[in-house]
Parts: sequence; structure tokens; C-alpha cells
Amino acid sequence: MANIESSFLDVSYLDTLSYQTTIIHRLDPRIKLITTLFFIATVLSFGKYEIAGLIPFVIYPVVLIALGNLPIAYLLKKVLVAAPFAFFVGIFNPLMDRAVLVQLGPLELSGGWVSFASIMIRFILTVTAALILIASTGFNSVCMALEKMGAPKSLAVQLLLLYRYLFVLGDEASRLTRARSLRTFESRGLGFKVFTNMIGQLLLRTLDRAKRVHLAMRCRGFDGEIRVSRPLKIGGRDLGFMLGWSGLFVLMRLYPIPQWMGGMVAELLK
Amino acid sequence: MSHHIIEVKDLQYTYPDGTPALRGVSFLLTHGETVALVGANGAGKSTLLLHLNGCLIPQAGMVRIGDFPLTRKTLPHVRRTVGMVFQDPDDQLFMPVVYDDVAFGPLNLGLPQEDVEERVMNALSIVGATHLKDRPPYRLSGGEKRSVAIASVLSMAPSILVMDEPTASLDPKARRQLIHLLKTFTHTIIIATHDLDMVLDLCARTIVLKEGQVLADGPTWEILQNEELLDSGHLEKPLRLQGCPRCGGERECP
Amino acid sequence: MSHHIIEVKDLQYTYPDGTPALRGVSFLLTHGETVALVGANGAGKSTLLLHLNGCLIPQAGMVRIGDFPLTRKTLPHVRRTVGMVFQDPDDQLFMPVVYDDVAFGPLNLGLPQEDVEERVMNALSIVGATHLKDRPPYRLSGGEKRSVAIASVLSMAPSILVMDEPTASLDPKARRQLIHLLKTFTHTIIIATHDLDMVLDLCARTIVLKEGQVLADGPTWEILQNEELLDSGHLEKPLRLQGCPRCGGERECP
Amino acid sequence: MHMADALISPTVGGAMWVVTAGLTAYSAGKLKENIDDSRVPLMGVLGAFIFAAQMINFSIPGTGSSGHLGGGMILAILLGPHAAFLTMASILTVQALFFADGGLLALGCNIFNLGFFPCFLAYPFIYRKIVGERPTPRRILVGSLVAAILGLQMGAFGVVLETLFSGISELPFGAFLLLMQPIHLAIGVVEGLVTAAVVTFVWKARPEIMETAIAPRAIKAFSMRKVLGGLLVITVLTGGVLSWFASTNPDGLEWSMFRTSGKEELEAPQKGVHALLAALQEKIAFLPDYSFRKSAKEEPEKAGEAQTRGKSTKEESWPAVSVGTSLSGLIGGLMTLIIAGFIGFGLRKYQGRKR
Ligand SMILES: Nc1ncnc2c1ncn2[C@@H]1O[C@H](COP(=O)(O)OP(=O)(O)OP(=O)(O)O)[C@@H](O)[C@H]1O
Ligand SMILES: Nc1ncnc2c1ncn2[C@@H]1O[C@H](COP(=O)(O)OP(=O)(O)OP(=O)(O)O)[C@@H](O)[C@H]1O
Ligand SMILES: [Mg+2]
Ligand SMILES: [Mg+2]
Repeated sequence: MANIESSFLDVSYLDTLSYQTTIIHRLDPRIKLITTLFFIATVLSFGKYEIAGLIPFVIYPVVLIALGNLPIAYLLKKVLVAAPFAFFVGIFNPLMDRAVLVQLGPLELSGGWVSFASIMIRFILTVTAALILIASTGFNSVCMALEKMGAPKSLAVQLLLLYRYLFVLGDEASRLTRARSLRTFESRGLGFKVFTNMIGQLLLRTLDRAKRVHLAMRCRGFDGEIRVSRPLKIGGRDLGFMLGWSGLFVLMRLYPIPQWMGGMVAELLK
Repeated sequence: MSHHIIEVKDLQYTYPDGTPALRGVSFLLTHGETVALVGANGAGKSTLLLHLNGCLIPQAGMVRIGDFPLTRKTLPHVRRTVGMVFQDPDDQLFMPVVYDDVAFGPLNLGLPQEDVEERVMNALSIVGATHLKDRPPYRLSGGEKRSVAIASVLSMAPSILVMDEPTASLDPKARRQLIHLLKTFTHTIIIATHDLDMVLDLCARTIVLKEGQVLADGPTWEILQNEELLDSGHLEKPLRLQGCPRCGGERECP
Repeated sequence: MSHHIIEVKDLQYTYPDGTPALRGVSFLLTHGETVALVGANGAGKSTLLLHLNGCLIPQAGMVRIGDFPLTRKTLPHVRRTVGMVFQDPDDQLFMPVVYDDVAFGPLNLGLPQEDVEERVMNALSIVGATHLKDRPPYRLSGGEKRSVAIASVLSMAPSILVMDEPTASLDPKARRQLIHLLKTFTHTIIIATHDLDMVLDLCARTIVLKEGQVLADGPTWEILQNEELLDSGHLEKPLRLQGCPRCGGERECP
Repeated sequence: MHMADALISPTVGGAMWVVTAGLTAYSAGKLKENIDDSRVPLMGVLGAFIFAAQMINFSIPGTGSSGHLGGGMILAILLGPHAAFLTMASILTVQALFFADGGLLALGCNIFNLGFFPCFLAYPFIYRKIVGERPTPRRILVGSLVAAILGLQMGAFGVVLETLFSGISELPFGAFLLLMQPIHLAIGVVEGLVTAAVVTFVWKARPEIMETAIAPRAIKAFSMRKVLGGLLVITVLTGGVLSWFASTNPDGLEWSMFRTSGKEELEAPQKGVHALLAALQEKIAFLPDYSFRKSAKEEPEKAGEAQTRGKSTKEESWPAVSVGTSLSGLIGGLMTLIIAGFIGFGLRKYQGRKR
């Protein structure tokens, strides 16, 4: 999390994306959550040397991005930013696993490179799916979905409040850093002591705010339980979306579609 | 209707770190009054307001709302009677979208779904914020936040409204709209503020606090003309009663 | 001395989430001017101020402070020239005691110990807060915090002062003291505020922002008399120029 | 140190999901027992605080890099273990969803690594033991430092184990361990120092806050034992069920060959209903058993099978696939991508026109 400030802006931007009203946005959040999880699980269930079989799965993000009117360049950029950990762990594969797995004419590919490529493809697919979920559903709806699906209420409420105050406290923190940077020169005054004072200060204000929020809640009859009246309804279209995609995932998992197509082309070329 | 009455008697409160905030405050508000609570920074205004709806429980002295003295037992009743609008709307709008926030109170009261909906839409239309109902609070402007915060209190149909610095950081027009809105209310209202011109427009009666005690309590017009009193309470004449900045002439009121 | 000049030319800024905050703002401030920046909530005042000391870098257009256009390279120079006082002093006071806080800037400038001490005591005495020097900032009153925040900027000896809503949530007396204090300054000062009466007292010139553009720029007295202009900018006449709330009579100025 | 989706197998991810779901339910239940409704907003707002605090950083002298607050320990100190665990879970969920830190399937692992260890082990058994009932700045410093370091070491070890069991990465256990633990020693020292400094700051500025935070809910050892016991049971159960599941699959080696070579795949269904059903059954249980490759290799017959299929030189070597099939795979992959691109393009056009 190198640049938190820009991450905050990302949150705000993703949030804006979720206010659209495309077909994808209108689907029930639970349906989207389940479909996303199923997608990720299916993608990850492939063997470590699988590449070809993973490729057809691109269709899911592609279709959702297109129908959900989501900015593809932006999503790709976000995926890149998140890549380092998977990359650094994955890059050891070519080093450790040098046995030749694929031979393309004179070109020899070791198993390590194949599995590395596989890791990166998985990475792109899973991360994109998660980002699409949030950009097409909105965080609050995901929380509601979680709660409706049996997550403990306190966790759901937690998430809602965390998200609500993310922006308020994020502003506070960015003003604090701004004030500091205005009075620091040549990076003097960025030391540990000042830092802990600022965090302490921010924490005190946060605790005060939490107290006020609690008072405000109590004033309106809060008794430890948060009630929300927002009925979620799963309609035929939602079911169709979930079943259709899940079916497709299973098919793509079972049958090596690229091999077929490649084979067909090879036949034709002969 | 005695349940719109607020009685405070010799109220004292010291914060856990030892700061004495209230040192014996007494007054009585009757039905339908609109009262201003003014005084210096740190005079104890906010602390006093927190007692009126039971956010703080008196350490000494008594608070009576309607027929009930405020104790832990009568708390639910008191909270239903007294609606509190906080100084920072961000403290009060804690739900993900405006509708949920305004519905929060009624839902906790255990009202049926349709009643909740009616109350929410009603409250939003009073403050003129129906169009905001699906927006998340953190994307609203200062004035919009304030209106929604008021709606979220109105939806509980309180008989008494308590407000802490409602005009702070509003632009002049939003401030004026808020004043007009508050003028239409028939609730018993108590407002803590530094905006003495708003006091002049809204409140017939003013209570001046100083260092946790009541310095004066009487008709706004008299109090806000008494320069000595104002000075001792860290206040000054409302701006509209001050001399013209250009010609320096005092305004004469017939 | 051209280094007290601020020139803003066709400045535009859109927040990363797509909110356009400034859509082409231009003006020129010369040495020693005290200028007010007024406008509705969300008009872009704070965003504009953040450009003047390089907290934000222009997306389009130009900001020039003294002889230097504002770029990443000239940032250290610009920050030394322009001192910014935040709306909420809590954002600005993060050291354990007041003295440390006021000394923070000078120390980071690499000044020798004695100079720092002299600057700190000097800055504190200008705002009349010498007696607070050993107190922790989070235990000060609103007005005291504000004074210390100003001192912590003054100790860096800026030639230009930028202030965002300095009178917000101050009690009337603290507000008056602040106005008197600012009157004694000979700095170039730019103040964003909703307090038009303060503008009347302090600033000869006023810039009205509306939706990220300059709606008007001219002598305060003329602008604050132009009801049509004020209305379109979500403002209203300063309270002291409004009719008397009791007799309703307009003030006539000879 | 977030685990990424791409590096774990569904088996490990699923098992850790189950474990964390159990822990979450347990914590939520505990929280409900101690009804203190001020804790609800406090947790949410403090969760946001951790994010906000991460925006503020400091420069670490001599390294040119900067550090910031991680969160787990400070939450545990301010909220107690159960609430802190839930808050940590929500923080990690937000990170997974918005910042692509980790991923949805890896969320279970991440909550466990970054939530369970600091909240349920490091805090009660290290921090509380060192700091005791009467905190002093020195005790807070030592307690935070030791607890943060050990908590992170455990977390890092968790990452290593989870990666190992997933079998996607080739990193050998020892090397990965040698990579992770020292890095997290450094991170832990920073985290501990920050935690200590901030806690001391709050403790000096507002002692009453720390009292209410620390005093009431010192968790008792016996309840911890229950947690650990429950955890063990869940782990064993899910582990058992899942490994049974996995063992019904063909050997990883075999399967991967099966996948990469299209021909066999094509032929399989042609061998009659019986073969078709068998093939289907293999594939429907789609949890791969690569994660258990090491153990699989120990089974002699399967290893032998592998050797007959490939001209393996050492045990890591894999059968080379003929040029023809890989080429067709490559071509097919490209075609699939192009088709997907066209579909996306067409849909977007269609969407645009509708607007
Ligand atoms: N949580 C707290 N802990 C300790 N002292 C407090 C706390 N809140 C307020 N105080 C102190 O209690 C006194 C009264 O504060 P209060 O907030 O009621 O003043 P106020 O009249 O509302 O001031 P303002 O006009 O600035 O809002 C002040 O001295 C203040 O410093
Ligand atoms: N961090 C941010 N991200 C996105 N939009 C922002 C951000 N800060 C401000 N804005 C938007 O930019 C516009 C200008 O805001 P700005 O804060 O400059 O207004 P202002 O004139 O200072 O208002 P106020 O009088 O309420 O302080 C507003 O529409 C606001 O919603
Ligand atoms: Mg107050
Ligand atoms: Mg502003």
C-alpha cells in the first residue's frame, strides 16, 4: 500500500462507478457476489501448468466490463498496481522449476515459466473479477448481501460504518499530512516522533468522533442492533445470470475450448 | 401539554479528566418556546445540551423532560421526546444512504414498514431534501448535510428540538434558508450558537452561559442590547445592531 | 517587492473522482493587499487556496508566487513564502506542546537554536499567546487554538498569509480579537470565508467564486452592495448592512 | 504480506474461509454477550482510523523508505480481542475489494494471518502478560514490541504454510521462510514501536480512555482454550474432508498432462459411456490435488506412472508435450482472446447505442 492517498481516491472513484444503472448494476448483489466467488474458485481450480484452459474465462470480465460500462483502462491499471506480491512470489517458479515442459520448435519453455504465466493469468482474472464486483455493485450493497447471506450482523455493520467514516477520517488525515508537509523542508520533520504525535492526535479525534457518533445513534433509539429496511429481491433475470455464468464456467472448466479451436484451425491448415 | 417542558435544576457536570463544565445551571422552558443558548467557547453549551436528551446523566442536580425526571429508566421516553441535531452532521449521518439514515430512528422505534416510509418521506420533504434520498451522506454539501441531519431527527417526531450550532460553516444563503425552515417549526426549540443575528431572528428568549453557570436569562432583545452583560459573556451585539462599518453611525431604533 | 505577488491564470482543477472544482480562475494580488474569497458552499474556495501554496499542483493554467511559477521545483520556495492557516486548527497542531508546534517550521528550515527561540516567542507574542507556550494544544479553547495555529505559521516568516474560514466556530469576542489581530498585519492576506461582516472590516477587495469560476472581483464595498450579484453567488448583504430586525428600517449610509 | 488469490489453491482458500468464518461467528457471539453498544460505532470508526492512519507515514532514517501503522495490535489494545478481530476482518475485506490487496478467496487466509495471530495470540498471551494491570510507558513499549514482532512472525509463517500447501508457487519451504521471516521482523519492530508510541500518547493524554479500553474485558485463559480447541476441530474436519475430496482426483501430474494435451481430452469422450462418466466424475470434483503433490509423490505407483509417461531426469521434471498440441493450444488461446475482445466491443457498442 505505497500510496494510500491515491488509494482513497480510488475508493471514491470505484464508488462513483457503482452508481450507474446498467443491466449489471441492477442485478441483485447476492447474485453477483456468488457468481464472482464461483468464478474465482473455478479459475483457481485449474492445475498449476494450465494456461490455455484459463483463457476462455476472460469472457466473464470482458462481458461485465462492456455491459456494466466500466472503464477498462482504469481497471487494468489497478490490477497492475496490485501485481507485485503475486509477481515476486511467482517469479521464483522459473528459477526453481527448470524442467522443460513445452517445446515450441527450437523454443523450450520450462515448467516454471509456464506456471509463472499461469499465476499471472489467474491473478489478472481474480483481481479483475473482484474489482468488477465492487464497481458494479457498490460497497454498501455488498455488505447488505453479506449480511443477508448469513455473515454475522456485527461484521456487516462494521463494514458499513468503516466505509462511511473512511472518507471523513481520510480527509482528516490528509489535512494533517498536508499541514505537516507545509512546514517541513528537505524532508526534515518527517521523523518518527512527529509521526507518532500525529497518529496519536488523529486517534484522539477518532475516539471523540466515535463517541459522538455513538451518542447520535443512541439519541435515535439505537440499542445495539442496526436495522435497515431495504428489501433485496432475486428475480428471474438474476437467477438466469447466476446459472448461465456458472454453467459456462463449469463447461469451460471441463472442456478445453482453445484446444478444440486450435485443433480445428490446425485441421483446416492441413 | 406538560411533556414539552424542560426543567433543569442546579445541574452540575465535571468531565472525567476533571474539567468542570457545568457548575449549577437552572432554567425552565415551556411549550413552544424557541430559546437561544449563547456564551463563550467552552462555556458549557454543548455539555448542557447533551444532558437534555440523556446523552449525559446528571452528576448532581436534575433534568426533567415533560413529566419525567431524567434517569436511566426514563431514557427511552426522553429520547423519543427530545430530538438532537449535532454540530457536525458527519457525526449524525452514519448510515450508507440518506434514506437509511432518516429511517434509522423510526425503525428503532419498531414502526411498521409503511409508517417508516411515510415518516421518512415526510421528514425529507419538510427540509426540502426528498431528491437526496438515495445519495450517500459523504457526497452532500454542507447545507444539504445539515438539512438531512435535521430530517433524520424530525422523522422521530420529537416534541422538542435541540440544536448545537446549526449555522456553523454554512454559506449565507444556506444559513438564511435554515433560519426560514426553523421559523416554520412549532416545536419547542433550544439552540446553542454563536450566531447572535440568527438568535435575533428566531428566539424570543436567550440564556447566556458563562463558565458553566447561567449569567443571564431573559428576552433576547433586552439581553442583546445590554453591552456590559454581553461583554462579560464574551459576546458582542448582533452585527445588525452594530454601527455601520462605513459611516460609523449607530443604528437608532425607534 | 514582487515576491509578495500572487498571480493565478486560467486555473483549472478536477478532483480525481471527476468533480470539477475550478474551471478557469484568474486574478492578480499585489503586495500588501488583503483580499476576501467568498462564495457558496462547494464553490471551490478551499480548492483554490490549496493551489496557492502548492498543496495542489495546477492541472491546467498557472499559479505564480512572486517571481516563480508554481511547479514541483519551486515548491520549497513557495512554501516558505506562503503560510497557510487551516480551517480546523486541530489539523495543524500536532506537536505535544504549543512551543514545539510553533518551533516546528523554523526547526525544519534548519535555523540555529537561538533564532528559532526568538521566532517562536515573537510569533506567540504577536497573537498574544505567550502564556500558552507549555500547554498541550488539544487542551486549548477554540479561540486559543486558532491563535496558536496562526503563530505556528507566522514563525516561518511568510510574506503571504492564506486563511481558510478563520472565524468559523469562534465566539463573538474571539472573532473580534482575531479581526483586530489580522488588521495589524502588513502581509499580503487572502481569506476564504462566509463571514461577510469580517470581510467588510478587513478586506478592501473581494473575489466572488461561483461553481469554480470568478463571478466578480472588485472593491468589497461595491460587491457587497450589489444584491443581484450576491444572490447569484449564494450570498447576502453583510448583516450590518441589512435592515434592522426590529423596526425593519433599511440603513441609509450617507 | 497479503496472500494473493493467484497463489492459493481452492482447497487452502476454502479451508481458511471456513476457519475464519468460524472465528468471526465466535467473535460476533462474544461481542453480543458483552452488550456494550458503544463498541459498535467505535469499531467501525477505528477501522476507518487504521486506513486514515496509514496515509500518514514517517521516513525511516538511513533507508530512504517510509513506514506506517499496520493496525492489528493497536486495535486489540483499544478494543479487546473479539472486537479487534472483527474490525481487522472488515479492514481486510475493504482492502481486498477496493485495493485488490489479496483477493476474495485469499481473504480467509489474510484475516487469519493478520487478525487471528495478533488479536487472539499476541495480545492476550504476550501483550497483556507483559503490561499487566498497571501499565507504564516502559511496559507498554516492551509489550507492544514483543507482541507485534511475534504476531507478525506468526502471520508470516502462516503465509508461508498456506503458500506451501497450495503448491502453486515453486518456492521451497526453507527459502520462502528465510525470505519472509526477516522482512517481517523489520516490519514488526516498526509496528511495535509505533503501537507503543501511540498507546503511550493516548494513555498520557486521556488515561480514562485506556482504562475503559483495557480494564473490563480481560479475556480469560479458559475461553482461549475453547477457541483454540474449536479451531483445531474445524481445521482437522475441513482438512480431512477436503483431502478426501482431493484424493479421489487423479494424480496431479497425470491431470496436468491431460489438460495440456488436447488430443487425449478429445478422445476421452469417444471411448463410450463408461469412459465418459469416469472422465466427468474426475472433472466435476474440481478441487485439484496439486497442493498435496509432495505427498502424492511419495506414493510409489503414481510416481512410477509419472516416470513412464515423461522422460524425467529429476523429480521436478515434467513430460514434454509435442509441438503440435501446444501450438494448437496457443492458437486456440489467441483466438479465444480475440473472440472475447469482439464480444466485449460489440456489447459496449450496443450499450452505447441504447443510451
Ligand atoms: N470530552 C471532554 N473531556 C474533557 N473536557 C471536556 C470535554 N468536552 C468538553 N470539555 C470541556 O468542558 C468545557 C465545556 O465545553 P463545551 O463543549 O460544553 O463548551 P461549548 O460552550 O459548547 O463551547 P463551544 O462554543 O466552543 O462549542 C470546556 O472547558 C471544554 O474544554
Ligand atoms: N477531496 C475531494 N474529492 C472530490 N471532490 C471534492 C474534494 N474536495 C472537494 N471536492 C468538491 O469540489 C468542489 C469544491 O470544493 P471546495 O471544498 O473547494 O469548496 P468550498 O468553496 O471551500 O466550500 P465550503 O464553503 O463548504 O468550504 C465541491 O463540489 C466539493 O464537493
Ligand atoms: Mg459546543
Ligand atoms: Mg472550504
